[in-house]
Amino acid sequence: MLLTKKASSQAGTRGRLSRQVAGYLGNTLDRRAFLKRSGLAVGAGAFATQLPFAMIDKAEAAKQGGGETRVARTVCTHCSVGCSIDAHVQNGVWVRQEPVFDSPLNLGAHCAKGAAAREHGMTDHSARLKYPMKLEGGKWKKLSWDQAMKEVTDKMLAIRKDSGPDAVYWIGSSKHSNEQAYLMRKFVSFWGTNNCDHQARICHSTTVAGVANTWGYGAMTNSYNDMQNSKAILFLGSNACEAHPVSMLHTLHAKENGAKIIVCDPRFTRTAAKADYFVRIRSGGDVAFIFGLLHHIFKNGWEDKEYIRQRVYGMDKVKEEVMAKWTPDKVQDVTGVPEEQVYTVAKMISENRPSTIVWAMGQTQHSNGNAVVRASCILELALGNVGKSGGGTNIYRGHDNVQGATDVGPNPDSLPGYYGIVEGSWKYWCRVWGVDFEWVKKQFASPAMMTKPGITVSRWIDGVLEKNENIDQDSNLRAVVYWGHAPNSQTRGKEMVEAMKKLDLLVVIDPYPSATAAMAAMVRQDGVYLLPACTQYETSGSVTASGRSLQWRERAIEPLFESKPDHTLMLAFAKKFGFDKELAKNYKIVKDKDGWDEPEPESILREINRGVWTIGYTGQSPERLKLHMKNQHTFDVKTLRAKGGPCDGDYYGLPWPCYGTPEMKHPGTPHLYDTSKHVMDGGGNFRANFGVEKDGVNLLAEDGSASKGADLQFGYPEFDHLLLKKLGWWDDLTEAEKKEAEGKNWKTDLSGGIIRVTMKNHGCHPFGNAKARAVVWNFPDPIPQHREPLYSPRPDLVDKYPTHDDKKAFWRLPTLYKTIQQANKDISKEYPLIMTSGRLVEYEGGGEEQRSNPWLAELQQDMFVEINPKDANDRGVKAGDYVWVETPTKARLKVKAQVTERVGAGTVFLPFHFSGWWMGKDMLEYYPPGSAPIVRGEAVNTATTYGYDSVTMMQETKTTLCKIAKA
Amino acid sequence: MARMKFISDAERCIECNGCVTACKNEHEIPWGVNRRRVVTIDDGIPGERSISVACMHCSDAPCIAVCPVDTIYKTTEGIVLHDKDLCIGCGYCFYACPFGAPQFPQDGAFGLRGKMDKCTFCAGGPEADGSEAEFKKYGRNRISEGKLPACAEMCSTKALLGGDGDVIADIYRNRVVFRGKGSEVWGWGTAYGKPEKQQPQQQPAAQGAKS
Amino acid sequence: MTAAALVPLGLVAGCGEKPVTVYKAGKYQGKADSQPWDNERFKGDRNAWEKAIKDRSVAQNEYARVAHSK
Amino acid sequence: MRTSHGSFVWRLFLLLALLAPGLAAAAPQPFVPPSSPESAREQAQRQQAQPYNNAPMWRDVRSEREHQTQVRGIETGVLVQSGGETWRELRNGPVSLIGGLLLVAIAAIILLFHVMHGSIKVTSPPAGKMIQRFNDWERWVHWSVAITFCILAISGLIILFGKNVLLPIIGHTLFSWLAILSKNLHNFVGPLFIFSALVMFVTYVKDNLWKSYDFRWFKNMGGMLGGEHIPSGKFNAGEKVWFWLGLFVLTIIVAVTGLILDFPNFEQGRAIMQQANVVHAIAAILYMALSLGHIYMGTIGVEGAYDSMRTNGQVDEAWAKEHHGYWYEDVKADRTGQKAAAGVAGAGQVPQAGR
Repeated sequence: MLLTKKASSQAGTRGRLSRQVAGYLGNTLDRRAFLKRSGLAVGAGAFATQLPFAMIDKAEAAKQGGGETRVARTVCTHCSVGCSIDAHVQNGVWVRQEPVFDSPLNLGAHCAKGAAAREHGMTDHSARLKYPMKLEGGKWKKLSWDQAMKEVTDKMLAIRKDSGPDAVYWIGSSKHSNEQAYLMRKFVSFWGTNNCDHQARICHSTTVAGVANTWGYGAMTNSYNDMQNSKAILFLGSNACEAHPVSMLHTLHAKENGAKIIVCDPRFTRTAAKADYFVRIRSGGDVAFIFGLLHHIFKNGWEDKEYIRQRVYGMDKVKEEVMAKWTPDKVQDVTGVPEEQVYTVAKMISENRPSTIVWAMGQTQHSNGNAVVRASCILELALGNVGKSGGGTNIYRGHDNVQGATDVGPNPDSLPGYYGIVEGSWKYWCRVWGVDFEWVKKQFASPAMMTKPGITVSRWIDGVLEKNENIDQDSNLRAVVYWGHAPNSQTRGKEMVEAMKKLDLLVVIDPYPSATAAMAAMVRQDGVYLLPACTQYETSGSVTASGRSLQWRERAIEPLFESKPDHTLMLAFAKKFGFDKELAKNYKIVKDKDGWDEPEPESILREINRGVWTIGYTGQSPERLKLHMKNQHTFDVKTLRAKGGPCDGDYYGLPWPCYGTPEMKHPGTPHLYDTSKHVMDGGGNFRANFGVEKDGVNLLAEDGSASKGADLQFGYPEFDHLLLKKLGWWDDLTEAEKKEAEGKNWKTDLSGGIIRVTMKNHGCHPFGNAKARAVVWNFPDPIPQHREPLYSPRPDLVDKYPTHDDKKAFWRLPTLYKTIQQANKDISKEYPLIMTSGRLVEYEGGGEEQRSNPWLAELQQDMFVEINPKDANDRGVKAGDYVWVETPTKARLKVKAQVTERVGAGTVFLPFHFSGWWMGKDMLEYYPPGSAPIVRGEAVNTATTYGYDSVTMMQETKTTLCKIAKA
Repeated sequence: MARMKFISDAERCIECNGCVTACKNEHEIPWGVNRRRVVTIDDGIPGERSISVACMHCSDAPCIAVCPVDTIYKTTEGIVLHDKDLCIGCGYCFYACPFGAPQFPQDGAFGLRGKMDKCTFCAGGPEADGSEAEFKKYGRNRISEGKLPACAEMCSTKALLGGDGDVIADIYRNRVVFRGKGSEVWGWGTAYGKPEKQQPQQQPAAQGAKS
Repeated sequence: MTAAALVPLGLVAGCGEKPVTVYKAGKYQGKADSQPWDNERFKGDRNAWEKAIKDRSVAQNEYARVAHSK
Repeated sequence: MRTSHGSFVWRLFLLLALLAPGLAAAAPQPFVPPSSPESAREQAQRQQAQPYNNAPMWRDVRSEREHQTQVRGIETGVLVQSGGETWRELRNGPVSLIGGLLLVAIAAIILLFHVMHGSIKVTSPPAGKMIQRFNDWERWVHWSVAITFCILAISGLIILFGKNVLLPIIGHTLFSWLAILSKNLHNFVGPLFIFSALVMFVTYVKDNLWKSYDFRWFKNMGGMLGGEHIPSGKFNAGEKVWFWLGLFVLTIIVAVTGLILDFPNFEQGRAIMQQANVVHAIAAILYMALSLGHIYMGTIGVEGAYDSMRTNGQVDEAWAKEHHGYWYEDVKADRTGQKAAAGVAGAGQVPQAGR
């Protein structure tokens, strides 16, 4: 009995005794041993070496040091929702991650990726690139930064000397902050080429082009939060549950409050599982399906006739086409969707207005992607949903800053802010940059090359492989710089390794460059350089979410290992190339701990503020953005507007367009083209960007249609000095403004005076007030056309709906359409299954970063193919079997079969985040030591086929063909 | 008096596995051990629904009843915790738990499973709160910081609610009123087909069809 | 004899199920586990701790930040 | 020798009959897995007709079917495995209650019996001549089984009853120490026991084959009813029951179930472990109950019995004649292949304590 008393009263001795006992038995594990043993218990030796056991020690060492905890508010880097994260940092180590309930975008919520963000700050067993490396004699060798920079820049300058600046191809990144993306475009311009691009090309370039040409701006019209105001939400080509999980917080909230959710997809996605109505559609039949909806809408008179009269151009022509061509039987033939289902969807979105359409890469990645997205726009215009809260086209973008990088970043056909690359645009930007236009012109191979759109990232391999006489520049590409981009996200992987083999120089700048590195090492012995960049958690800057809200990321931790922020590296390169003074003329320079010069992100943003009038990146000063981050709790979740507090009246993140100077205090625009609000309250109307009339038809808005409170309650063109003078508003400008604005329009007036007077004094929209275009006459298909994919499973439909004719010099390259389609017309006999691809919730993009994160990698350990039980049984494939997926390129992927009704018979689905296997072989030996991700698998794009959009060169990944056999 | 509970809303859960990685992150759980998991019923076909499951901190916890060394206990907040120093690794809690919550770090030949590990509702264990020893054995103690489990706080669609049973039942009940369905609370009652003992207020008022 | 009869009785009492252990007054059997409010942050103020927990519970409710009428 | 052996056997059957319903209840509930697509379609249809009725889904949740999950491991796809509750109720209820009562009661009865009757004495005077009953090998085998059995029994009892019996007395720390020791001993000694028992079976089976006179022995329950001694072979019928029911049947049961529990690394699910555990516990308790009788009879219950397993395995001829008449004749006639030991000097009829 004594023992009981002792045990219960003397806690301290108990613990000691138990430890002795435990030691004696050898069965009690302390945590470290526990971690170790449990890791080994997994059995897979490959995983064991990757486990983050020792990371804990590092974090703990810091904890024991007991330093002050600093909380940095940063933004998740894994998708475009823009979830805030509070990083708790102690002694420079990111020790904890806390949810930010205050954020109106995510209210503390995270998906698997966001909840695992802290792993980025863990150093031991990290698969990051830790120091510069080069491939020498087939082996990876460590280099010093000095040596690496010298070798890389010397080689580049030599190539430039021999073959001109266009021989180097710069692939930027949609994971760069706005400042880095912007600086990248500037940097490439000073190098002297338009040969630069980034992820947006292969995710939403068709959207940006299609949507901008319909009504003005190439972006999501509303916001994730605005889903809460929708009465019906049509997901067509988006699997938000996996690609944008936190957006579903708002969507499911809307559903709870009566919104109808409709999902149309070749797969019964997880989003479909949450839908009220699901329609299975044949991949690639989107235009036909949307026009099928329109057929019922027009037939039943459900269209918003007054809205169309006032605000839409060309709907009559579309209606004619739809009624004649897209009768229910034809829709069913092309899409496989019976009339009754199409009718039901049409009725649901018509009766529950405002309704919205959501899309992502399901619509864009087709050879007629620009037509698909425009058909979606037309659908929303017909229903009168655009420019309304709860309506609009909600285009879910992929990477965390793909919207911002598109807006101000390295596009081959445009300078920051969609200013284009005509001479006037160059001159304008030289003025902003404070450099001599003539000097920039001299940097280019010729003035002609300065105004010629560059090669796109989807086609750089052809820039290398194509015969020189066929390409529209002097030299083939000889060097490629992968600056934050994965290789496995571009199609035709088999040809990519050929291109890599042929290059003189391949430079990869990335925290996780290993997929590119391994692919290159597989076919090369030398000439590959890897430079470690840090992640966005290790630097600061602004990032634009898909809903156009800008958020400021605080630096959570110092750059790990020897990595450097991308903008620091750009300046370092510029130094070697001799244009650092020009590049950093307007920036404050900060020395980092190693003595490198870092252009301060705030000052880069101020330069963006000073130049990007077109899309309203001018009001978002670093101070205003930081104020928003500090006062997130003052913003309403449904409207995104601050109630009281220091940001009173602002919309969260000053969603662009946030016009005028920061001092003008424009609140940002939560919903584009919304006439129910005053322009100074974020209201607007469609943009006058395509002239005032077309073939005698008025393109400006009809009388009575204008933003609330505008002095001009009718259509008007965009504002310039002449219009101001004509209207008698010129004298509203200050003297200083007059001086600057003379001879300028609202986009080029660096004083912002024209915008101020137009908006603040007269409530008018500086970009004019016009109609949206249902007919985009400058596109190959003015009215969107269904065109069969290049690799179609339906030879009969190829005859009825053929693709475009081949193009000779399109983004500097010959591009094939009909030739490919005709040559492969009957290929479906051999390759009968439609192959489509998409996202998994645990991974993002090329996936190297997430597959290196043990917390995420554990959840998706095998590359797989989803196959319908019928197709599986026909081939004798059982769940979990390895199968060979072979496409017409003869590339073969060895993947695990996931037999599921999720895909319909005749369609297979593969996720696109994997890499590290090459046609059945693990590429582990080609990875730089210690930087192979935990999970490796076949990259679907090793096998994807040829096919590019006829406007933007978007690759066709969503519809191709394959066959499957048991491995 | 707070009685800590989890509620997983199958109408909202989208199987994003955020709760799984939030748990890994907060407690630095090694590969192969998962205190929480998301299970999807009817995967890929109409009716698909997902549920996040971990230790449900049952009122009448079977694991406590069967533990041969009385290592599992219940705090005054209704959180089921255990003492790893006492645990003999017999696996009885694993047999008894309907949710598969207890985890063992070893493969178990000759019954050598190691010390049981499970969801602590982010409340640590019998060591000084927030201490190094507590973190190593049980993970972080958020409860003592006035915070709730990381999984629930970070749930992408707020499908997983964690906290004072009364408060989260209110949140849940409110939702059910708005959407008019999905009142079936996932938990002990679901496991045994009978309402949970001692927790009548756990069930929201708006009862739908409950099987 | 009496002892012989009592020992089995005592042993029989060990059969069956005992009620669940709820730790009392911050102690679980021999092992100290302080109450969650007995620390630096809450300084033993149970009400403050309960309020903190309640605030975090409510933070999980997005309805609290969205105005609705129904 | 007269009563005790027989009465134990009888009790054992009774107990088995008593526990049978419990065993049946431990078996898995029959369950019809819903064929997924159909049930889903049914659910979809139901959603149209009765939009708020999720009943099929929640029924599915309890189905113990493997659903989909990204977390790997045994049965991670099973959302709810409700067999644990049945197992808990059985283990903490009838198994430990009846089982505990049984063991205590039997121990008490033996004690009472011994107090009232004392040891069964050999009626005829010692012959003074010893014969070999068990050779070295047989004794080795017996004792390895016996010792491992005792370790398993004691450690098993600690695991099953210790929480309620020992823990309140010795406290958590010490008891945890003991329990860890018990668990590990149990888990490592178990396979040893199985091996020893196997060897023992092979070694002893020949002499435990049923003979016709064994049934006569049963008729008056080893002399208990008729008062007349029924001669038996090397082992009497009671000992054969112990051999077949204990060493054979119960060993197989505890061995199979024990191995299932001892090696959970073959992906066996929880249901089989729960069932195995209940069967293991019941069989082990019965085994222990039987063993109490055997140990009693082999030590203080029957005078002279213990000698046969002692140092040299020899017994007095008088004892042999009285208890195992046929065997004695066989030995005398040299039909056993066993030589009668040379006469040992001295009247060693009183078992010596300690060697």
